Amino acid sequence: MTGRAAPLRAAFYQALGEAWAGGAGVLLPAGFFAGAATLVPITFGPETAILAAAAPAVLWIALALASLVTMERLFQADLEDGALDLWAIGETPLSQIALVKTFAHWIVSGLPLMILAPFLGLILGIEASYWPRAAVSYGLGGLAFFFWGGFGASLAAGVRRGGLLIALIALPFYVPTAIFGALTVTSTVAMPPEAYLLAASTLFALAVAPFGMGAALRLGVG
Amino acid sequence: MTGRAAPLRAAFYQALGEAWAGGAGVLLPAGFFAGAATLVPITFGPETAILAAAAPAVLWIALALASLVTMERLFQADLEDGALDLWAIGETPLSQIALVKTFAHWIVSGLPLMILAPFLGLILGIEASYWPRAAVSYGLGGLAFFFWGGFGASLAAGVRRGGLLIALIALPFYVPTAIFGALTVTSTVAMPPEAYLLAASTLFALAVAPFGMGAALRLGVG
Amino acid sequence: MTGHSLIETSGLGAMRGDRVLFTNKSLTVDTGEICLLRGANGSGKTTLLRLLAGLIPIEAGKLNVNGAVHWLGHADGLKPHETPRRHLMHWARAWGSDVDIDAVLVRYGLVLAADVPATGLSAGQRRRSAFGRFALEDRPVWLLDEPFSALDDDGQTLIAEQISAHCARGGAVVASVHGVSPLQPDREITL
Amino acid sequence: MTGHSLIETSGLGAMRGDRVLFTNKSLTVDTGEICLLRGANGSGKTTLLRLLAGLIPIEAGKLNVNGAVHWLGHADGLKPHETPRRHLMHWARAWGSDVDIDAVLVRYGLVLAADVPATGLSAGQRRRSAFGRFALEDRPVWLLDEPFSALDDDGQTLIAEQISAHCARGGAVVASVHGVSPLQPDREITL
Amino acid sequence: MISYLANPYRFMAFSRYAVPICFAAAGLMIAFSVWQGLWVVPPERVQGDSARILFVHVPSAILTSASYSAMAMASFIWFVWRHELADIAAKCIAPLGAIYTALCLASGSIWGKPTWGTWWQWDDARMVSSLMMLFLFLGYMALRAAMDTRQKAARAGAILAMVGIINVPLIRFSVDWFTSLHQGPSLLRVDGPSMSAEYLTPLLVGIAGHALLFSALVFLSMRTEILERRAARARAAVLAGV
Ligand code: HEM
Ligand SMILES: Nc1ncnc2c1ncn2[C@@H]1O[C@H](COP(=O)(O)OP(=O)(O)OP(=O)(O)O)[C@@H](O)[C@H]1O
Ligand SMILES: Nc1ncnc2c1ncn2[C@@H]1O[C@H](COP(=O)(O)OP(=O)(O)OP(=O)(O)O)[C@@H](O)[C@H]1O
Ligand SMILES: [Mg+2]
Ligand SMILES: [Mg+2]
Repeated sequence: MTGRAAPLRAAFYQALGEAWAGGAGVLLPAGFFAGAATLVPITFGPETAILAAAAPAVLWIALALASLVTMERLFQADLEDGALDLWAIGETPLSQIALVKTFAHWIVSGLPLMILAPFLGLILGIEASYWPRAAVSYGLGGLAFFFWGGFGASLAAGVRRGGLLIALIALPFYVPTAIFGALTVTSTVAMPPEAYLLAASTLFALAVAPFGMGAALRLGVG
Repeated sequence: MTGRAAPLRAAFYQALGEAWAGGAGVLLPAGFFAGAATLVPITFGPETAILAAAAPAVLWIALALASLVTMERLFQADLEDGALDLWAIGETPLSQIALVKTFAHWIVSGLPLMILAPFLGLILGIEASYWPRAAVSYGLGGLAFFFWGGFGASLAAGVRRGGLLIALIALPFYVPTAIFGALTVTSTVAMPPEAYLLAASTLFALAVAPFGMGAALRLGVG
Repeated sequence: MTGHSLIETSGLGAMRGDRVLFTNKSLTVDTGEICLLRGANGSGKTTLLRLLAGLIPIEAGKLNVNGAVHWLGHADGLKPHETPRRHLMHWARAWGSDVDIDAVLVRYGLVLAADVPATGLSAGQRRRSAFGRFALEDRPVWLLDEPFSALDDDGQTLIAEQISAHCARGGAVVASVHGVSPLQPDREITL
Repeated sequence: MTGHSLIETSGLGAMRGDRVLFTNKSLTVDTGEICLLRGANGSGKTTLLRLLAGLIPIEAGKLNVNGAVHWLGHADGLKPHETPRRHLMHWARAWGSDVDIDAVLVRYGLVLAADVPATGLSAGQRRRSAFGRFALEDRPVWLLDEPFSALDDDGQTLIAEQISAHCARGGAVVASVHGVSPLQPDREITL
Repeated sequence: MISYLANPYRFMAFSRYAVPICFAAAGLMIAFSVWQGLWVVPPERVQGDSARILFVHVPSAILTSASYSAMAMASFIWFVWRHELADIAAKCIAPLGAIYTALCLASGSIWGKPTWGTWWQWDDARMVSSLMMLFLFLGYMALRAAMDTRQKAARAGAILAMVGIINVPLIRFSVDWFTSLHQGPSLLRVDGPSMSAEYLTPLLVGIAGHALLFSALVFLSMRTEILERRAARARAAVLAGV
C-alpha cells in the first residue's frame, strides 16, 4: 500500500497547498505581470519597437526573480516548523522530496508566468508567431531557475544572511539558462540550436539540483 | 531615562540587524543589481539603445519587487516569534515602531539600490546627466514602495494567502508612485512636474501608511 | 502590602472563530498575589492572558490593569539570529534600562549560551532568555503563559523564587499552568 | 517480550560549535522498555535524541537502531496553515496508512479543533496533533522530546497510557523529561 | 600520492620542504616568462605590444578553471572518504582561486579595450561564464563563513563545489558553442598548439610558474589551517576536561 510514490504524492499535494496558501505563489506572476505590463510601456514611451524588443528580457528577469523569491522561504520554513525532520526520518530520500516540492512550486509560480507570457506579448505588441516558442522557453528556463533557486535555498536554510547567500549561490547557475533562453526567444530561426542547449541546461538542473538539495537539507537538519 | 525615543531607537537598530542578518536586506539590491546587470544585457542583446531605454523600467520593477519581498516576511516573522507581542505591550504606538522598522529596511534594501543605480546606468550605457535625477527618484519612489509594501505586509501577517493579499493590497498603491517615478526619470526637462507628484505621493505614503500599519498590527496580535 | 488590586475584571468573555471560549469571567488580583489559571488544552488560558495584557481587544466585560505589564507567552520573543545577550541588550535599550546584562545572564544560567544565536539554543535556554527580560525593568504585573515549560528543575526553582520575590515586593502574577507547579497560588481559576 | 534490543549505542559523543556536549554515552533500549533522558537545560538531550533519530550525523561512537522511528521534537511539525485534520491526512497519505483519521482526532481530543489552522490552535492542541501521527502507523521506536510539555492533565495521562501500551506491544521509547513525569522508566540517563 | 598525503602529519612533513621549493621554482619561471614577454618576444603582428598581456592572462585564465577543478575534486574526496585534509585543501584553494579569477577578468578586460574596443561585452559567453566563476568562488567562501560549525561548513561547501563543476566545461567550450569575441583555443587543441614557438615557450613556462606559485600558496595556507585546527582541538579538549 505504501509504495515508493505515496510519500512523493503527499509531499506534492502539501507543497501545492502551501504555495497556494502562502500566496507568494500567484502573487509573483500576477505582480510581475501587472507591473511589467503597466510600467514598461510608460517608461519606454510609445516606441513599440523598443517595447517589443525589451519585453522578453523583462520577462526573463521576472522569471529569475520570481523563482529566487519563491524558493527563499520554502526550506527554511520546513526547517523551522519541524516538518523537515519528519521527512528526514522517513525512507524516501530527501532529494526526491525536494524535487517534488520544487516542481509543485514551479507549477504554482512558474507555470502561470509561462501562460501569461503570450498575453504580455499581446500587450507589448510582440509578433504572434513568437509566442509559442517564447512560452516553451519560459517554461523550460523557469524550471531550471526554480531548481537552482531551490538548491541555493536549501544550502542557505537556517543560516545567517541566508538571502544574500541564495542570490550569490544561485546566480552562477542561472546564467547559462538565461543566456540560452534569451537567445532562443530572440532568435530569428524557428528551432535555433540554442533551444537544444536551453533544454539541455534544464535537464541538467533537473538531474543534478535535486541531489544537491537533498544533501543540503540533510545538512540543515543536522 | 526611558524617553519616547529609546524604544524607537532600539527598534531601529534591531530592524537594521535583522535586515542585515536575514540577508534579504543586501540580497535584494545586490541580487537585483547583479541579476539585472547580467541578465538585462544578455537578454537584450548588444543594441545599446534598447538597453538604455529599458534600464529605468527594469530598475523600477526591481525596486517594487525588492520592497514587496523584503516587507512580506517582516511582520509575519515578528508575529510568529512573539516579538510583536512585546512591542504591543509597551506604550510606544505600534505605528511608530512600524514606521521605524520600515525605514530601517528601506535603508538596508532600498537605499543601496538608489546608490547602485548610477553604476547600473554606467554599465547599461545611460547618459550621465540622467543619474542624479534618477537616483533621487529611486530614493523617493523606493521609500513610498516600502511603506505601502509594509502596509500590505502588516495587513497580511498571520493571514492565509498572505502573499497574494500583499500583492493585491500594495499594488494599487504602487501604481501612482511608479508612474510618476518612471515619468520623472525619462522626462527630458530637468525638473518635470511629475517630480513634484512623485514627491507628493511619497509624502502621502509616509503620512498615511504608518497609521495603517499600526492598526493592522494591532489586529494581527489580537 | 496594602492589598489594593492590580487587576480587576468583570464579565470578561472571549470568542475564537465561531467558538465561545468563556463568558462572564471575573477575577481580581491584588498586590502580592499569585493567580493560577488552569484548564484543559484549548480552554482559553492563553486567550485570557492575552486579554489581560491588552493584546486582544475586549469584546465583552470590563478590564482594569493598574500598572505596567511583563509578558511571557508561548513564544519566547527571540528573533532567529539573536543571541541571549543581544536579546537582553535590545530590550534594555528599548526600555531604557541600565541593568547589568552580564549579571542577568549569570543569574539565569546563560553564561555558556550567551553568544549562541537563538536557532542553536536549547528550548530551556530560549525560555531563560525570555525570563531575563523580567530582570531588566521592574513592572508590577507579570503575565506568564506556562512559565515552567521547557525549564529544568533548577530553572523551575529559580523562576518560582523570582515570582515569590516579585510578590513580596508587591507585584501581582497571573500564570497558566498544567499539572503540579512549584507555586503557592493565592487564587486559582479554572477555565 | 523477547527483550532483544531496539537501540544500541556505544561511545556516542556530540559537539555543538566549539562546545563538547557529551562524550562516550552508551545506552541500550530493549523491546518493551522506556528510557528517560534527564539533564539540565542545554545539556544535550535534544541533541542525543536527534542523533538516535539519524537527524544528526554521528561523529563519534556507534549507533544501531533496529526499526522504524516515530519522532516528536520540540517543534510540532505542523505547517502554519495546516489544520489537525489535514496534518494527519497528509502524513497518512505519505506513510500509506489507512487509519481512520476521525477516530484519531476523537481519541486525541481534537474534535472541536479539527478544522482550525495551526496558527489558531492552542499549544496543547498542536502537541496533540503531533501525537496523532503516532497513531497512523505502528513503528517500534518512539523518540520523544519533552512529550508532556503543553499538555493538560488529561493529555498527559492519555500520552502516558499510549506509551505504556506501545511498550506492552514490544516497542521501545526514549523520552527527555524535566521534573516529575507520569512514566515508569526502565532506565534513566542523566546528561 | 594523494592518499599518502592524506595523513596531515605526512602532509606537514612534505609541505615543509615543498613550499620553499615551489616558491623558488615559481619565482624563477615567472621571472623568465615576464622577461621574455616584455623585452624579448617581438610585438604581435596585428595587436602590437598589447598582446604581451597574454603572459598574465592565459596563465591566470587556465588557473581559474584548474583551481576550481581542484577544489571540486578535493570536495569530492572529502565528501566520500572524509579526509579532513581534502576539506582543508578545498577551503584554502577558494580565496586563491578567486584572486586568480579576478586577475583573469582584469587582464582580459584590459586586453579587450585596445583589441575589441570594449572593456566588457555582456553577451560574450566566455566573459560571462568567467565572471560566474568568480561568483562561485565568492559564494563558496560566503557559504562556508555562514555556517556555525566546521563540519557544516565542510559539508555545505563540498556540495556547492561539486555541483558548480559544470561551470568548468561551460567556460572551456563557450567559445565553440557561441559566436563570441573571444578567440577559440589555440593551446589545448586536438591538433596541437597553433601558436608560434617564440610565444609558446615563455607562455608554457609562465603557466607552469603560476601553477607552482599557486600550489605553494595553497600549501602554505593549508599549513596555517592545520595548525589552527590543532589549536582549536586542544582548546576544546581543555574545555571538555579531557
Ligand atoms: C574579460 C575578458 C576576458 C575573459 C573573462 C577571458 C577569459 C578567458 C579564459 C577563461 C580563458 C581560458 C580558457 C580555457 O581554459 O580553455 C582564456 C584564454 C585565452 N584568452 Fe581570454 N578572456 C578575456 C579577454 C581576452 C582578450 C581580450 C584576448 C585577446 C584578444 C584573450 C585571449 C585569450 C587567449 C589567447 C587565450 C588562450 C586560449 C587557449 O589557448 O585556449 N582573452 N580567456
Ligand atoms: N478560527 C477558530 N475557530 C474555532 N476555534 C478557534 C479558532 N481559532 C482558535 N480557536 C480555538 O480557540 C482556542 C484557543 O485557546 P487558547 O490558546 O487560549 O487555549 P489554552 O487554554 O491556552 O490551551 P493550552 O493549554 O493548549 O495552551 C482553542 O481551543 C482553539 O481551537
Ligand atoms: N554554535 C554553538 N556554539 C556553542 N554552543 C552551541 C552552539 N549551538 C548549540 N550550542 C549548545 O548546544 C546545546 C544544545 O543542547 P540541546 O538542545 O541538546 O539541550 P537540551 O538538553 O535539549 O536542553 P533543553 O532541556 O533546554 O531542551 C545548548 O547548550 C547550546 O547552547
Ligand atoms: Mg495556551
Ligand atoms: Mg531540548
